[in-house]
Amino acid sequence: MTTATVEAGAAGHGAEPRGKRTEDGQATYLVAIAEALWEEMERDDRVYLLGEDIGVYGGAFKVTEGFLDRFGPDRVIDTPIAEETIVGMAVGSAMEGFRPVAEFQYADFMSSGFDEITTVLARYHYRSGVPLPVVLRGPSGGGVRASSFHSINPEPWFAHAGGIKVICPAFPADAKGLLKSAIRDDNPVMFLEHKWIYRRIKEPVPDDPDALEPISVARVRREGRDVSVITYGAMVHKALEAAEELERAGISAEVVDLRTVYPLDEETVLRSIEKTSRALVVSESYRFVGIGAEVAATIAEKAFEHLDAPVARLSPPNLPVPFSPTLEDAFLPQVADIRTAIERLSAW
Amino acid sequence: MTTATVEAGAAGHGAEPRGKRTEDGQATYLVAIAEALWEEMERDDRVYLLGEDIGVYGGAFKVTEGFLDRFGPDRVIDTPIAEETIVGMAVGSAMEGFRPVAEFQYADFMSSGFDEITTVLARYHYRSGVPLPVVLRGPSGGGVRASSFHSINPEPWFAHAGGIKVICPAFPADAKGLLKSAIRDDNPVMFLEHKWIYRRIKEPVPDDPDALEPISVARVRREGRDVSVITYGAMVHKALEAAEELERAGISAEVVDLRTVYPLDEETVLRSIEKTSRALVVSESYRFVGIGAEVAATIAEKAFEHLDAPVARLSPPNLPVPFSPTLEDAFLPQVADIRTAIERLSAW
Amino acid sequence: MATKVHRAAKADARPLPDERLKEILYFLKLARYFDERMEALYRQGRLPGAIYSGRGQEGTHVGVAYALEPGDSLFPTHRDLTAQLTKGLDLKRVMAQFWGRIDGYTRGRDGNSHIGDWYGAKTFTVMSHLPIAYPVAVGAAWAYKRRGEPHVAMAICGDGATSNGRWHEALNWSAVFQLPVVWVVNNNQYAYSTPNEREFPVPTIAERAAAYGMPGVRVDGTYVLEVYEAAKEAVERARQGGGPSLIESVSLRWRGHAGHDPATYVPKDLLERYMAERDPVRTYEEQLLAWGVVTKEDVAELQARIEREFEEGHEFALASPFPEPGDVTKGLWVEDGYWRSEPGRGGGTEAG
Amino acid sequence: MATKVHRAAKADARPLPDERLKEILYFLKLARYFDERMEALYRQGRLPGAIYSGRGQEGTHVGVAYALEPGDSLFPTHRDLTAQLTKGLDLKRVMAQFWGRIDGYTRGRDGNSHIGDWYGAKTFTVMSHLPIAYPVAVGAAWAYKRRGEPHVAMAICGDGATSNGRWHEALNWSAVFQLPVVWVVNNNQYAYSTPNEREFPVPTIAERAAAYGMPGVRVDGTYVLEVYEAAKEAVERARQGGGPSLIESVSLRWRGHAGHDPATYVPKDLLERYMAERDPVRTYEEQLLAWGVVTKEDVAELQARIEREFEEGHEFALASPFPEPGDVTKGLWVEDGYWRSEPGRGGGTEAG
Ligand SMILES: Cc1ncc(C[n+]2csc(CCOP(=O)(O)OP(=O)(O)O)c2C)c(N)n1
Ligand SMILES: Cc1ncc(C[n+]2csc(CCOP(=O)(O)OP(=O)(O)O)c2C)c(N)n1
Ligand SMILES: [Mg+2]
Ligand SMILES: [Mg+2]
Repeated sequence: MTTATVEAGAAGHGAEPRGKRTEDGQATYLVAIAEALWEEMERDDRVYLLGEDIGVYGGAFKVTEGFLDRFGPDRVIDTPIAEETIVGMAVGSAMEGFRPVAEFQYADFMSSGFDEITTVLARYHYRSGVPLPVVLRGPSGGGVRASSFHSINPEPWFAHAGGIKVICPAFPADAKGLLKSAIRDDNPVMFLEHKWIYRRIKEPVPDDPDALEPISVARVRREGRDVSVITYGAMVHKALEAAEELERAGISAEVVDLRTVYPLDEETVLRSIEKTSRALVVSESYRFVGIGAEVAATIAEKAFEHLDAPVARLSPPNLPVPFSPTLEDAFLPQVADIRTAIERLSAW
Repeated sequence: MTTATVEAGAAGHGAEPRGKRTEDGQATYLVAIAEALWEEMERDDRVYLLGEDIGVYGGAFKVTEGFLDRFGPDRVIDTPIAEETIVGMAVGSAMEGFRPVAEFQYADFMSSGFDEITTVLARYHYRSGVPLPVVLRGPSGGGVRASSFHSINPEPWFAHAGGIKVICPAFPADAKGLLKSAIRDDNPVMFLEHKWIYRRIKEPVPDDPDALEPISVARVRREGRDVSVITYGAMVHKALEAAEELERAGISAEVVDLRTVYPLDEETVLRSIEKTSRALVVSESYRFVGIGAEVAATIAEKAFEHLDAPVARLSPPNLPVPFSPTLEDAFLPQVADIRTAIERLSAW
Repeated sequence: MATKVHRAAKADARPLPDERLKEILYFLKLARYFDERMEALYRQGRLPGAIYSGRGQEGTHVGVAYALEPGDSLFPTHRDLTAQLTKGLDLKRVMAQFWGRIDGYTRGRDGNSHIGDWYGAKTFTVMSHLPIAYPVAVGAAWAYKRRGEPHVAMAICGDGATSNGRWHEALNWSAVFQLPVVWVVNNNQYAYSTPNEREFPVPTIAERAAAYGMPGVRVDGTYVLEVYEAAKEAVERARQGGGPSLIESVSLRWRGHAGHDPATYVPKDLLERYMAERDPVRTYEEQLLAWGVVTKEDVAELQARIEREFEEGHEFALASPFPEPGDVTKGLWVEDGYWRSEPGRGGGTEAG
Repeated sequence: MATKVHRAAKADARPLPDERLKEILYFLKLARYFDERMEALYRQGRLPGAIYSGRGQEGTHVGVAYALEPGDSLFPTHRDLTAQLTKGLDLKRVMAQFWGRIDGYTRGRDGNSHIGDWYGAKTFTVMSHLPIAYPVAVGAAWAYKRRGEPHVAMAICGDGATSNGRWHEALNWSAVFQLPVVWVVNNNQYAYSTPNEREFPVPTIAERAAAYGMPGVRVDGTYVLEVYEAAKEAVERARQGGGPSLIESVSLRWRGHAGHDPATYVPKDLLERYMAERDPVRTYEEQLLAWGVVTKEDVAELQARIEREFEEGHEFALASPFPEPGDVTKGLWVEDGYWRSEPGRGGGTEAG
């Protein structure tokens, strides 16, 4: 249960993910996630990993590369293709005191474990008092031309289930700090990584193995006066880009990164609306009964007196994420769409 | 493909559900549903039923009592306890031209068929152009002291999936007309019956086997001037009761029964808000990312200029439906809660 | 039905000391009495919620659960309350659960046999979805193996539940990882109204063990000692590192699926034959009498004790308050402390 | 690996007329060439999306699909494009699909082998979730039986997919209802990086057929005629009302799970042995040459035809427009008429 000494140089088998940082010490989102897993496994030997192809292969996205050599097959478990039982295994071992972190090869395949997730994992503690410190993680999201079965944003389904905290980080440092918090949390947590961000975004991340980010705390990523853009995940990056562009045009947009979608940090959201009086909610999850709907409804109910314009929503339609670039681009909210929506709101 | 002659008297094996109407010809919600199934099976021999214990036993709630004798085991199929395959069987046979109606013993067990529902049924037509005229039906909802696993309102999960129409009728005539429309629809339809309503509510229902109710059309159940209550399912009855009580107190509440929750009839909802300028959204599905969130967000975005008060929401918290009467009553929105919320809105 | 002849009966061997044989009789008779009385209360409208009778299957339930040690865990279904009682549930709290009271194991959050006691009797709080606890048992068994602890997980489900995909996943996984788990199928010949031949296409479930490379055995669930011996063997094999096993225990569901179901789909003569010839409680009682393990007086005493315990439980349940309505959202998150604190006892009335 | 000796080879029997034997060679060689060329384009960054190579498994794919009649339906996975081509997919439209164009079978809505052609070749449009088409095949097979039509459904999945609950549900159900369906497992010895012994605890998948009371056979997937004969037997049995069968066809996945995977977890000597001794395309070609069914010239001609078809397909794909962005929501509901109308061909560019 001690923290491993940092090994310099490129990470290989059994070497720390920190070795995969850039030369100036920055970590991609993917490496930050690997660091969080590694450090928590060093810290607490109740933590173990399970999932398809995470051991010998190091995971479809190589998040757990090198883990098998360092932690051995008792703590890095390659499983059969049986998602219901991946979840059941996590639950049963958590009941016996372990702290499992299960990887879904893609978040899309969480639907294959849906019953154990929503019927057992989400409801067991309320009915029995037995804590289930289980983390389910996996790559979600689109924008990488991976079509319907490798692009889903399942957060609305699981945020609705109740009893599972749902985290969707947008930045490496958040991903690291939030995943560590998730693993230390005594409740079930779903940790949805975004595959479009994995290798695209990098930044410095904390070295202190006890540096945590709090769950259910949103963060204002960019201060602004005219319009609040409430969003999370990959859309944070699109929103920031749109806000930059609009700054030059004299429109000041605030960008709030929810980070955790359930339970929601209503306070930070509402405080932003109090300031700007205008809200644009952007989500990559489908529009109808999506996270955006919840955020918009919350603002409409609780910040009504502050609103100078309708609460606008920007989300994809509820249909399978299409493959063709022309279709996927039309499907996902783009920087230009966000810009237009902000302009429209600020002109209200 | 002819309509059967109505047999008078009590329904028994092989006898029409119409025989179960009351002496003055009214039908309970349950009987209305049975009539719809029966008439559509008489009309179109591509229609068949499958589900657990629906044949010999007539279904857990006896909706299909007598069907096996009339239509035979080729069209009333008792299945193994394998929900994924119940859905798969429906899909495969629909691809071959059948029009399956699958019963889930409780809507709770739709989560056990979740993957085939949301991955195959919801997405297949968009990707392939092959229509899937499949109806999935089952008893949903609480208020009957049946606790967590026999009380769920799964409509938000499936309305979010895209590609499946989701119907939640509140009255016998609607149930009959909408189920018939669902069976004739070329798209997948989820038809969520409410078990609290099954034997509680009765009314005259049409005899004409071609009397249909349109999908995606809401209905103003009660005209009012001061506040619009937008709701569906069992909550319609609670809302009507609250509205009656408030009438005496001089507050005029309009009650809009959505009937179909996806795709939503936004027009009827918005028209009502234009009239009353105040909206209370009541749902029995959980609050967070529930149907209520979507309706509230839609109103907030599209009727902003008409609103004189915040869009209020009343829904249960996202947690397992509890068994104890004290807990279940605290969990579900009650008539008194609706009354209070309307009063608060009308005083805004 | 081709179950084997009672092994124990044939041999006239007593696999356990007399005191333990007597304890088994206690559980069998308790189960039967509880089941009958609760049904009566249900019919009188004095018991809320649902009941899932285990009558006729007491041999299966007591037999498998009695083979477990306190450190072993049990993952049952709605039908298996008798197994949970055998594993150590407190009748008082069980009854408080049925009446939705705060002293029930779920503090009123769930009802009837959707019960469990992880920190005491080490049983999983039952969920309806079939057989949803099978994959969970995999995780508990894995934990024992990983830690080198001499514990075993046992999961029970019905004949119908074997048609479900989870059943296959759990058996397969447990065999790939050679986990200490015993898979029990309570074959009571019906899944609600659905008979065996509409659920699976082979004569027995036990033979399916071969598909998972594990031992499988079919036993007569109406003879508790045969069940016990098979379970014991499987449990000890698992405990010694011998991996998973499958036990199919065959009896007949005497009552309907739940309290409302008259079960007219069960052939009358089949039911009568079972009730007359294969009553797991009566035949075992007769056996113990024949063996001289108990006297008629002992049996009468046992029965009196059981009736007393039932009355005490009933009184306890009715005296226990309903949960406080204001607590409805508590206990969802660990950090709210609800499950670590004494429950609020202000209560409320059913009328609300 | 204990597959049997080639039955057909042993007997030197030709189970089909020469023209059909030659057609099989065409499909084998087409599959191989397509696979190699597409991989090259992928590596050059000239092919978008993913590729799932079927190389080394052509004997399985061609063998099972060739046993089907046009009215039979096929429910494949991501790995089984060769089987779909054999069942009749148009190479041009397949390639348009890979490039996301409007002329792909999914009109750009899905990519690569997530393809199907229900109204033409009668194949199910592939979905990723494993093995999600198995339960759907049940429904199609039921439809044939119900209508008394002489059709058969065939579903394919991988060795790893057999660990999933759906696999069990579908086999079980098909046997309870005695449906005309053939369950094929393409055992290419790996599920992504996971070898057979981590997916199932028995030596073969074929032996699991016993758990469903259906015939099960394990064949050498590197010898197309052995596969074909076994598939033909199962298909005809199903067609005659003999119910479902299970076929395990064993070969080796020569390439990585997908284009990005170097598959270093596959033992080098295993791979080399398969490539050297058990190349399903080369060995079959040699056999036909030995039998005198084809000459070297015929083979060269065949190869030239395939290369020409590939080029034509490639050109066709690149010339096909992208779907119109404005059509993105169309085709969800039947009533919008999208799938009954000609697709809009205004297109758009990748840059959007
Ligand atoms: C996944 C799932 N589908 C449907 C049900 C509804 N249901 C409850 S019990 C039951 C029959 C169970 O039969 P069996 O497995 O033989 O157990 P038994 O009740 O006979 O002990 C059914 C269908 C359920 N609980 N779970
Ligand atoms: C339910 C589900 N879980 C995970 C995946 C991710 N995945 C795609 S292919 C694959 C391996 C499949 O192995 P196998 O069944 O042997 O088929 P093969 O690819 O070897 O043909 C996995 C795990 C999936 N598609 N579906
Ligand atoms: Mg049973
Ligand atoms: Mg494979």
